[in-house]
Amino acid sequence: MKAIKPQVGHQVGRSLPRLEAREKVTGRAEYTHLMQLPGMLQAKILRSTVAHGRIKSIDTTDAKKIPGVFGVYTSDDIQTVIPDPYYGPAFHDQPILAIGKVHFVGEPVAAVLAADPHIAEQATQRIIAEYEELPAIFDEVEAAENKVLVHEELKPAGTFADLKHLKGRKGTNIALDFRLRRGDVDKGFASAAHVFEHTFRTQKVLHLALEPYASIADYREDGVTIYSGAQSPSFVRTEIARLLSWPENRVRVKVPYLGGGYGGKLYIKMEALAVALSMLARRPVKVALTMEEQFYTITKHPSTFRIKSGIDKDGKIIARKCEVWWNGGAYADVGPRLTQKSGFTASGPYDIDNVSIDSYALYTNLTPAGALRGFGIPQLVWAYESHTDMIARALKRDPVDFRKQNLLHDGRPQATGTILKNAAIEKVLDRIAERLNWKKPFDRGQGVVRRGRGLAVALKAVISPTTSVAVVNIAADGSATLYCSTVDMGQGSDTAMAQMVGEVLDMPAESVRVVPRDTDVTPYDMGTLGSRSLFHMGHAVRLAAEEARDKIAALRRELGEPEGSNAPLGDLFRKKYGMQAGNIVGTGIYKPDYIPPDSSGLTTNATPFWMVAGSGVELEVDTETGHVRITRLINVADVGKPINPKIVETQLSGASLMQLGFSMFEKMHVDGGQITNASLADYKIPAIHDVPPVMENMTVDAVQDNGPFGAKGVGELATFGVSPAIANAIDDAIGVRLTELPMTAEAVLRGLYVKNNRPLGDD
Amino acid sequence: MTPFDLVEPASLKEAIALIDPDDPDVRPIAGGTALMLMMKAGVFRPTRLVSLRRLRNGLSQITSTMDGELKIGAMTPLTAIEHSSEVKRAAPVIARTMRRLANVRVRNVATIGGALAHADPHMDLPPVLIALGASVSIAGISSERSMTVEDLLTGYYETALAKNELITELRIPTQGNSQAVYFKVTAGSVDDWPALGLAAAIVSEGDTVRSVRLVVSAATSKPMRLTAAERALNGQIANEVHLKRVADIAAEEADIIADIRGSASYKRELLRVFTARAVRAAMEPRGAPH
Amino acid sequence: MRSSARTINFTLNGRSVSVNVQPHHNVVEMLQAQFALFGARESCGQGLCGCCTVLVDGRPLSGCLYLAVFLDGTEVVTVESLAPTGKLDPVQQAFIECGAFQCGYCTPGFVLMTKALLEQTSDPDDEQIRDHLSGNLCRCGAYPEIVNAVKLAARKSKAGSTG
Amino acid sequence: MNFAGDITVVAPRDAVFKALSDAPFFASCIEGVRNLEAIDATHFRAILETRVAYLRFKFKAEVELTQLSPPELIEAKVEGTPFGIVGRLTAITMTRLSETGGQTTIHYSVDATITGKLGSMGQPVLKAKAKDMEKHFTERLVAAFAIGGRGTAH
Repeated sequence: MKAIKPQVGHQVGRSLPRLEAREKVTGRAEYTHLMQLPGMLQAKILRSTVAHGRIKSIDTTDAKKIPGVFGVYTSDDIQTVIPDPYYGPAFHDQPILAIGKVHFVGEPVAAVLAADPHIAEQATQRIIAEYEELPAIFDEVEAAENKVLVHEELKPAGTFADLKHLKGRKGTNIALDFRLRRGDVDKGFASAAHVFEHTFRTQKVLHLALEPYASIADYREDGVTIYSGAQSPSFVRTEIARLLSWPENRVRVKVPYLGGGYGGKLYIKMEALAVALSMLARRPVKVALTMEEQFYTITKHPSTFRIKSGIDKDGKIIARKCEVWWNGGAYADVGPRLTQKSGFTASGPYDIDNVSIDSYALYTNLTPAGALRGFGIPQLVWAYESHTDMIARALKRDPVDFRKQNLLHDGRPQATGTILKNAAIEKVLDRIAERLNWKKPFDRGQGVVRRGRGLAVALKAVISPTTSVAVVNIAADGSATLYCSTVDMGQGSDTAMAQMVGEVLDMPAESVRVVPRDTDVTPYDMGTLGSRSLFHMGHAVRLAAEEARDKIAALRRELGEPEGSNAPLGDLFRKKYGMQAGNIVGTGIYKPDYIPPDSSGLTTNATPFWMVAGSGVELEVDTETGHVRITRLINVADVGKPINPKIVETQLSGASLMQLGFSMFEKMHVDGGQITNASLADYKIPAIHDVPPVMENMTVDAVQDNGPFGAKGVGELATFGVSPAIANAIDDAIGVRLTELPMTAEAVLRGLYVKNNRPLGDD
Repeated sequence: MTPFDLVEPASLKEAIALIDPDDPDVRPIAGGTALMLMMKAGVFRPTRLVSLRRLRNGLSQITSTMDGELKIGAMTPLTAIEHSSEVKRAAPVIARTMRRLANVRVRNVATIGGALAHADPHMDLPPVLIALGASVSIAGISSERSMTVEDLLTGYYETALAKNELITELRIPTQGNSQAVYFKVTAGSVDDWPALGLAAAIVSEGDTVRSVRLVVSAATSKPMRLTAAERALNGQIANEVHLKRVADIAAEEADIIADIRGSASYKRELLRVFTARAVRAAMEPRGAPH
Repeated sequence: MRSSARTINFTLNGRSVSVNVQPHHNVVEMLQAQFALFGARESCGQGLCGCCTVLVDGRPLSGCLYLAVFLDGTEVVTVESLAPTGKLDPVQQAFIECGAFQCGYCTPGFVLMTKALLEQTSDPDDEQIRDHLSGNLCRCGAYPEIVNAVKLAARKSKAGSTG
Repeated sequence: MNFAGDITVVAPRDAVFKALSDAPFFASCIEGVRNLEAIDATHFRAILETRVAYLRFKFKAEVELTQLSPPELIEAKVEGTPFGIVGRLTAITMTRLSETGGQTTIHYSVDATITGKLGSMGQPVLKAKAKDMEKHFTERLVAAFAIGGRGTAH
């Protein structure tokens, strides 16, 4: 055999278009919401009309009489097939359909099945549910007072290795409180030259994926197949198996492409209901929500953050106290984990000797809250980077210089005690300042329109400990197939993973087949979340590909190929098996080290890698109307070495635009527990006219030493700094400080009027 | 949506006859965008819809008369109005307003008659049409009548139309030296429903206002003339001092409703600011951008 | 309930078709149920997001807000028709080259809207592009890349038609 | 949704209190209330039907007088269920009376919540409608006392 293989070149670092691009532009990419199975029934859900109440009765008689209705089901029916139908990643607290009580407006109470969704929908309107209303609680700070209890008893799930200590508590709304004590914060304040305290709030906002939640279950005696728009297929499998008391191998979860996820489609959402209904109906059942119903499924956490800092006479931050209340809504979902993990970095990217952090996950009678692109970090950065700027301004310090004086650097311990490594915080800050021409004078304007600029930087610890498994299979013709359960929901993971396989096996990434997620086929992965996939699954994929590569090398040796031979793989297989036959399979498993925090919240290994990013903003404020026009948005991130620079850039751009919506106008309005703007007519997300005319998205020159090919995660990064950068720029322009999101034109104008001593009326 | 019957009459007479004035579950449907939303939300469950589609041919012309009056058939899609050279010539403010009205797909389907009959106070065209002094022709079972757009719109979704009356034509009088502007003021996303709509049509000589129409929408339960402000402005020199007074009067007289897009006090401030801006813009020398 | 199904005839992606529809079914439901065409999909259900865009007589409209019976006698184009022989349309090609989508759910709508824009205006400027696409939503936020893609598509279409 | 306001009528406080705590009279001042039915002295049932253009909203309502403190305070709780659509209307109304110089001022406040589809999408129009109903209520109330003869109504 002679070496004829052409040079392929590096696959990592290529700006390759997405592998599935063609499917998407032709409208042929598969999404659960659009899938049909033969004999499939459609489910429509009756939802609670009270925020907190006892269910007195549910009368399904009339609904059942409607021609075309297959069945009407309540929790009584569900419990005939799943006796203990409570699910959830951190607490097993969420019933498939409400049992005994309802805990928020919009909670599923009953379900109707029909072949025709119009008929199912019509039938839900004929179910009569009666409730005895109980007092409800909506605000997270009030919830912490425990005057109204959302749940009589709290039931931890024990899913996460790092949350094993969670205990059920009676008599409180606190699902988890994370506590961190470093140094002596009181002493710090006592010796400080200046002490500043501010409180910041964030609002309830929605993922609003354009493909609403959808799951299909096809139950058979020997097992159940679930098709779902899910970000964590392996978790769905485990959780459904637990609910059914089945071995995992009887539960198959298939996940096509996702029409957006952003954290909403994590863990378990509609899957359990679809499975239960399919078991009851003995037919395939689809639960596909409408846009409105997404408002009753999962949201981002509203939060209140009280932050206090002590500064010494030289401008050094010597103490910081953080108290954060997370409004988790009626069911815990992943709120406790978010509370803990984000708690690690609540004091920001600063080198502070004395830190105290208290972070509380609270139940309220609202739509449950979970992960949303940043896992709590955007809420924290909103507070600490606004606070940092306020301090700098109060001390008449340049905001960049003040930050630089206090920044954490590699080699120094972060609040948890973990030593910072490969965290290019200063590079990111410097780059933003450079792009903003920070040192140069800035024209703030004179007339009605004033101009301002601002920036913010942030740090995040990635969620740990988590596991990823991958398999690379080389067919007898030498082509490679990758099996992994990372879900491509638009972030381009299939493409990036294929690039890594191509890099190791020296083949074009486009030639690598990435198998759609299917738990019968693709191995375990903790979930596609928290920017973890590129690092964790990336390592697993790399290891799998390397194992395959090593086996190929061994085969070459076995076949007596000369050292350095580059004979085509197909030739090797033919030589070995006498025909085109056989496989080479490489597997990779990756789980980074992690040391859980002690009772003071301290650990020497909080995270396998640090995530660093920031934003810079220039804007104009109409001082007569409060309208803010962002004229320039700069996002800079440390992603290590980008695997696919083009996709990295679009991820940064997209994440920042999403956060722009959360910053400027997105808000779920709640009245008496009812979301009053549960549609795209009244809940606006950024559209094309909201895009700043100038956007710059860039990475700094960096390497993640322990990352696959020097890379680390990207997906959430550009959400971090956007909100405080805007608030800081508004302050820069007009001297008005906003402490609550969203920063609507009205909020800005109200701030101006307060400043001018003629506050606007309340009507 | 629940099932319903659909009839497609071929003549106006037939259509009107098919609409039972005593049955609220029978409605005419033109482009249907607004009605579809009501049906999908489940707040309207018709038994029968009377489609006006087959009336298109006779009712979708845009013409102008010798004296400059513009006539637009009720079934004319908004897109046709947007791109009509007649409209651009006679009332350029309409074409400008269209650019940010709903979206291209809605404008392709929604008809001018249907839009007016829908009477959502957030819509952009009604305040503009009122400022232009437009009126509509209305056909009933045995008679026709005419009414100003101002009188047509009586409340949130409410019109002066009887159940079995249909708008057949929109008429916009010649604008002469009048210059009109419309400000769609959104409070969040640029492409939201407005928190405030403000239309102004002004005939001016230098700094002096000869005649003016000011119309507020979106912040009120229906588009309304700001008559006190108009009176204060008519015949006056619109200098900054006087404009401020007029703006205060406008803010005082409008009955403003708070909603998720803004408090009443904020919208009142917007009205104050945009009254002045609209007057200034409508008095700019011809050809100035708006 | 006096719902009466009826037969409508129209041209779908260049072929004459005849189909039985219920008056309360919208265009998206009809295309999915009767023709297994899923490129137009309902998302917001209110004509605001553009995921359900179809071209009727050359003009884009929201399939989720348009009664299927109204298609009688029209010419309907869905995204599936743009690459009839497998060769991508210049618009589709431009979207890929510019990275103008992430999750892809809104993409067929943007592609068809772009197609309609370029039919009308062969060389749109940024403002025309933004105005035309202001009623299409992309939650992944690929708008800057979409604007680039429209411009590239315009160049590609021109090159295609002149050369 | 919150509404509050004052209505002044030319009548002594006792008479106004008596009138307002009389359910049939009170109901007659609200547009669209019919089939009022007394379950007992403090509980009532009624149908509330209101229209916005071609849209009809019909509720089955139950009213409970939760506090009657003559001649000053009336507190009532209303729970309504719409027909044909999933939802719920809850309202707490508080009415306080004060008298000055032969005139009685009625200070009212209503804290209403609408849930379900009407609550998620119909708030703007229902709010506008409620404002209309508020005006109408005021007019009727003032009129009832202006003609001075309502004492004979029952």
